[in-house]
Amino acid sequence: MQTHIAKRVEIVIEAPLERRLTEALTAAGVTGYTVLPVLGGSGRSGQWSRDGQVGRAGMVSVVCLIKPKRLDGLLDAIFAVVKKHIGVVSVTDAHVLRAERF
Amino acid sequence: MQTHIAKRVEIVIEAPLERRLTEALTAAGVTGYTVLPVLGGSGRSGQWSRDGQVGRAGMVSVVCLIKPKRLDGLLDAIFAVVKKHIGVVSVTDAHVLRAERF
Amino acid sequence: MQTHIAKRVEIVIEAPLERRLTEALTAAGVTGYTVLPVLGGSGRSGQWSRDGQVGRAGMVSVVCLIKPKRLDGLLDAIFAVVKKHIGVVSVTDAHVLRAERF
Amino acid sequence: MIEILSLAGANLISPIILSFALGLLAALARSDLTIPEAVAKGMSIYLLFAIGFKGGVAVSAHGIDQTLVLALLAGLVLSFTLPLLAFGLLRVLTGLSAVDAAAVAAHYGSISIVTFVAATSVLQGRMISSEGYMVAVAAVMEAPAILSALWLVARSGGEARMEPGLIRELLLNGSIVLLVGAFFIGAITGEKGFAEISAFIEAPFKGVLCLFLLDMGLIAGRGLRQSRGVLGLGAVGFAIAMPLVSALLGLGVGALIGLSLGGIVLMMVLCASASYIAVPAAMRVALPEANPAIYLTLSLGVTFPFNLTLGIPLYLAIAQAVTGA
Amino acid sequence: MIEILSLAGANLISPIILSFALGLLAALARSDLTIPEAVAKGMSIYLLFAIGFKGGVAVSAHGIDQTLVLALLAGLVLSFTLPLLAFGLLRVLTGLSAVDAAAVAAHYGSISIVTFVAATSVLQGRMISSEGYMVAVAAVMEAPAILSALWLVARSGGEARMEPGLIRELLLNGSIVLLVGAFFIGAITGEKGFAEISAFIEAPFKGVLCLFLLDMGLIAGRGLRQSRGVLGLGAVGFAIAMPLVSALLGLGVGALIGLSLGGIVLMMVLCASASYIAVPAAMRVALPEANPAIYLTLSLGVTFPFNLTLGIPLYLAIAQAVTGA
Amino acid sequence: MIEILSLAGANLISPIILSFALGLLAALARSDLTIPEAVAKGMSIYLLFAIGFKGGVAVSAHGIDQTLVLALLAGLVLSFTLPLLAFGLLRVLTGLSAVDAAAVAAHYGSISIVTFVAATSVLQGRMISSEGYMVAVAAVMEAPAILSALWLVARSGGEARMEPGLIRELLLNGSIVLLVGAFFIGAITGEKGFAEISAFIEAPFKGVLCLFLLDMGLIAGRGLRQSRGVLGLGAVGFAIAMPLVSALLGLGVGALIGLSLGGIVLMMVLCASASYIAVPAAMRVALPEANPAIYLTLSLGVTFPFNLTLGIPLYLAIAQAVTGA
Ligand SMILES: Nc1ncnc2c1ncn2[C@@H]1O[C@H](COP(=O)(O)O)[C@@H](O)[C@H]1O
Ligand SMILES: Nc1ncnc2c1ncn2[C@@H]1O[C@H](COP(=O)(O)O)[C@@H](O)[C@H]1O
Ligand SMILES: Nc1ncnc2c1ncn2[C@@H]1O[C@H](COP(=O)(O)O)[C@@H](O)[C@H]1O
Ligand code: NA
Ligand code: NA
Ligand code: NA
Repeated sequence: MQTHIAKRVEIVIEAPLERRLTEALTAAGVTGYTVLPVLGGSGRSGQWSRDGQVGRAGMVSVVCLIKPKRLDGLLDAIFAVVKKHIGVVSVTDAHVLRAERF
Repeated sequence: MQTHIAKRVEIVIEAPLERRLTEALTAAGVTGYTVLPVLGGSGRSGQWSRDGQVGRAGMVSVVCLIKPKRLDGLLDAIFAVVKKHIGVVSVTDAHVLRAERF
Repeated sequence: MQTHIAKRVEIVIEAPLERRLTEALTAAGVTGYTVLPVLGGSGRSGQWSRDGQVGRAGMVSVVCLIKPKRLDGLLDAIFAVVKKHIGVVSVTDAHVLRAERF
Repeated sequence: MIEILSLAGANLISPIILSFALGLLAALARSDLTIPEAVAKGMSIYLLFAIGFKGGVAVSAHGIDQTLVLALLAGLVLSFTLPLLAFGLLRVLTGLSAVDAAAVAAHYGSISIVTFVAATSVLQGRMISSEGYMVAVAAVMEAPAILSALWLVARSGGEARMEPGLIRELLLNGSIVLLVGAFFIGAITGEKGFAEISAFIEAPFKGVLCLFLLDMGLIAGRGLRQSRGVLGLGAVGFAIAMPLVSALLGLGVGALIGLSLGGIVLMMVLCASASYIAVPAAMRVALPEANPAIYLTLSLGVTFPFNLTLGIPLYLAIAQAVTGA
Repeated sequence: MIEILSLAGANLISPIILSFALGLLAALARSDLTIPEAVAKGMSIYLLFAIGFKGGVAVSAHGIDQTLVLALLAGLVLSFTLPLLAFGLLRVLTGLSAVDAAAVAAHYGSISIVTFVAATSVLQGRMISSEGYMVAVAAVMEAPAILSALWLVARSGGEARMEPGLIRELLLNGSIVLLVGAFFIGAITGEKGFAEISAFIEAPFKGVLCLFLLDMGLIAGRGLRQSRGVLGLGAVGFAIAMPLVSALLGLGVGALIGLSLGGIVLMMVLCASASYIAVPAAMRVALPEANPAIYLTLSLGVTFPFNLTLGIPLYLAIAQAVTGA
Repeated sequence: MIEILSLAGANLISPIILSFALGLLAALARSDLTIPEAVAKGMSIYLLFAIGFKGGVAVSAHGIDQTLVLALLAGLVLSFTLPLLAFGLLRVLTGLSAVDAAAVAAHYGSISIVTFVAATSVLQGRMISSEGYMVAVAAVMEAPAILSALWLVARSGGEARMEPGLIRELLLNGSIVLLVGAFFIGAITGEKGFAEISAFIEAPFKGVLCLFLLDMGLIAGRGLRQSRGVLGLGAVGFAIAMPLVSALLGLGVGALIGLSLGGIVLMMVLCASASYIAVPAAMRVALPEANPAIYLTLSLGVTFPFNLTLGIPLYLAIAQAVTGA
């Protein structure tokens, strides 16, 4: 099966910022992303959990597969949103099927 | 700690196709997989969200750790299901504990 | 954008063990982790699904980004918890923004 | 005509319709109001269980009259044939491809249980009784239209994936199983069973329906916002003409087999309503090339609100005029 | 005998049992009907809160009679000792390893609160009153059996992880805290508190129980389907013999300490029922080598339906015969 | 004074307060009791819909009296100005940075709808009627305080992100839209609409409130446990002094514009209560540098329980003394 080199960018960010992040991704030319729920976690700002929360509490995980050459522009766009906020960004090398989609 | 080379395959696929995908994975000799929920996303077919949905709407993410030599057969099996459908497939190099499980 | 080498460790473990795992991670000096929900899956101990479950059934996925030099100690700590239990551990090479956080 | 309008007017200012409108407006205004998926599913489980159970209790009370078998049969035949009519109309009114037209046709041959529930609650408000087994007719009409649509595609030279698992999936679909199961529980336990759980089944029903329609409004509004420009005028015309034509067919069939006024109205509503839960999922499996934005927008964004607001009182008025009740 | 059967017959056609049967059948037929996890948890929170609160209100109304302490003590002792009995029976009837047998034994020493709730609703239907503090007895019986099981494993030379955190986890287990907490709220606020929230606590109770049992049926059915072949005849025999023997023990103890007819039946049901929520989670922590398919299938797939359908009316009939009520 | 205490005492042993206490204790004792997120959200949607709807029905019954506009205006002005007062107090009582103080101030200028709901249920228990449009005043008071807080930060030389999307987000916030929407549905459908869904809106209301407050207790307890040591005595003093001062302001304004006794109490409660849902999310967007542990602990961990237990009966007693009712 023919696969193509890609980058998998994963951003764990506060839920109230989700819309701003996905708008920034779209503005940076990303063709797609997937939002995953997060149950809880721990970091420098302490431990938290989604249990019983009513508001837009907690974090979400946004995963984005992109062509490698787009990575730098994308990271700049992400950083502009994440900079002042709680959140973690990681990048992994990946291969994808159907390169024409990215 | 002794780790072993493996491949991590991640398939974001429409929820109504989930059973067909996991059956194809099992038929392709996969020893295990994990299904993660997806809250929403965006792609060529537009933006969507799981909020308030009643039916089998939306997508799920299926993650599968396998021995590298199995990758090609697996991707063929996956592609047979995903081909005509909305969905994204990515592969990452990984290491696993307890190789005898894969 | 400046990125830094890191390891992404992903542990799929039984939900009743979650607290013990995250305590072990913290004891091993991890600065943060993220817990993701899991809908279902399949492995040597059969197929399962979270649907309709009332108790602490099923599994969760714990993701942990760390400095590479910490990996060995961390895997030992994880293995001490996972050893006798149902669960899968995988490690991927990654890059992160804001290295001072890890 | 004036009567119909005043009937429609009274219907329009019920909490149920206004809740739907609230959801629609909130979504169009891009409010972040949402109902969690689990809560929406919980409400739909409640509604299906309650409506099925009440239907069963009614059957146990009034006995099975001879039209039961006729009604089930009529439902089956209508669900098989309405897609052919829809397909023809679509080919005339719109430029949709055969696959897209067939997928839309499947939705209009099947039914919307929420529209059915809303209609029963309008009937109840007007003290018009109906045959309890109409929920069984609803269950029977869910799946057949899908097979007709696949046949339409195959006939047009398209590829429809009719794999072995699909039929079982359609018949054992969660909402059918729950509706039919609750119907049998109601039929078996009868008035005694009803007395035991009526405080759960009956009292909060309309309130839950309000919140559920709020959610439907939110989803419909989101869909409309995202699919702006997908649909031409022909398609929108179809989404209003088709329920009217189908309702008349339902009227004829219902009168023919001797249903009561309430039963006729419910038959009209089943014919006129379009699925947006079971059929879309089946289409993703069997006709993945069909564009979901088209069939979802038509059934949930146009036909559903039309039936809810104008359709139901209109069908009731027509049925009253025709049956002379 | 005929009386028992007719009692069982009447019990079998209640909406509650039929809802369970519907879930079981749907799962065995591989329908995709499911209840969302959050909804199932929400219903169990509701049921625990309601049953605990009502027990507390009953205690506040009738005062604490002198048997309260005795009943709590009896529950404690029974929960500690029933696992030993179960372990012995299992070693005779089955070829299970010591670890698997101990894990199963822990489940049968503990209790199933849903079986308890179903029994209270059967008693209520027959106008038989019972001691309100039986819910406190239920709470007391949840955890001790786990310690007995760990002791059995240690005695058999096995490794049981009795870490410091475990006891606290068992005692502060969510369902125990909720049940006991609601009991105290009911006892403190009494009839006045009950009047305030009875429309929530009382009226929809049976209906929610139906949907909850539908879910239990779905889970039990899924479990049975997946564990086909795991269990021998001996194990299945145990899962029916053990509740009968335990119920008789409960009968003796209940009569001895002077419980009312209703109280005796509930004590029998507590003894006869097996845990499938708190204990399985504890076993995964403390006895990970034990096979979950075995203990879940026995407790949820065999003993739970047995108690729900035949067990409860049987225990009631026996208690009536013995107490002469 | 004795009257106030006995009033407070009676309030303290209601199921509602005790449910909150149960949650608090369970969380502090590190029980694993939790309410699923979807269930908590479902309950809050129910409560908002019910309280809004009932307010609207009350307005439709009694008509719009001339104080409606005054009350809305007063709410607006209070929500804009209370943060200035809070900011001043915080700078005197605590060593918080300008950004942290402004963030806290935003919470105290806004309102807690659950405290409002609890107060209406206390009033109802004492047969004290109130203006139905007070829920509209509550809606009006949610957002303005945020703008004042951002202005405070900007004035202190800090950076507050006042991006275009924020205002729309605040005004179309889900809970505001639901509350106001349900209010209009109630006002339009009136007594007739209320009759249709009162079994859902009214009967189970207090019971749902109990479970919701159980959840609030769990969250508050978790927060308190995790933020031990974050807050000094000055901050805690603020969290009790501020509601008292605000309540007096509300009393004055309410009396001035001619609200009824019930209306005055609700105005006091709106002023005294602090947001912990809408404002925290807005702060994460607009003032990310502010520490959430501070504002959440103060509003949810200190002020919310204070108002719920002592505050509401105190405000009621004061209002009764002042108005001579
Ligand atoms: N090293 C890490 N690995 C994985 N997730 C992390 C890590 N650090 C932080 N997180 C996630 O990001 C959230 C916020 O982190 P922080 O800003 O450090 O408080 C945490 O609650 C975790 O969900
Ligand atoms: N580049 C991408 N990165 C991550 N997820 C994607 C990407 N493209 C598509 N997806 C996911 O796959 C779904 C369907 O994609 P599509 O077929 O392009 O509409 C989207 O809704 C996303 O959840
Ligand atoms: N190869 C695999 N890839 C991904 N997830 C797996 C794999 N094997 C097991 N799992 C997950 O781990 C759980 C327990 O696995 P097991 O211990 O093999 O039964 C499964 O239910 C899956 O959720
Ligand atoms: Na139809
Ligand atoms: Na037992
Ligand atoms: Na305030």
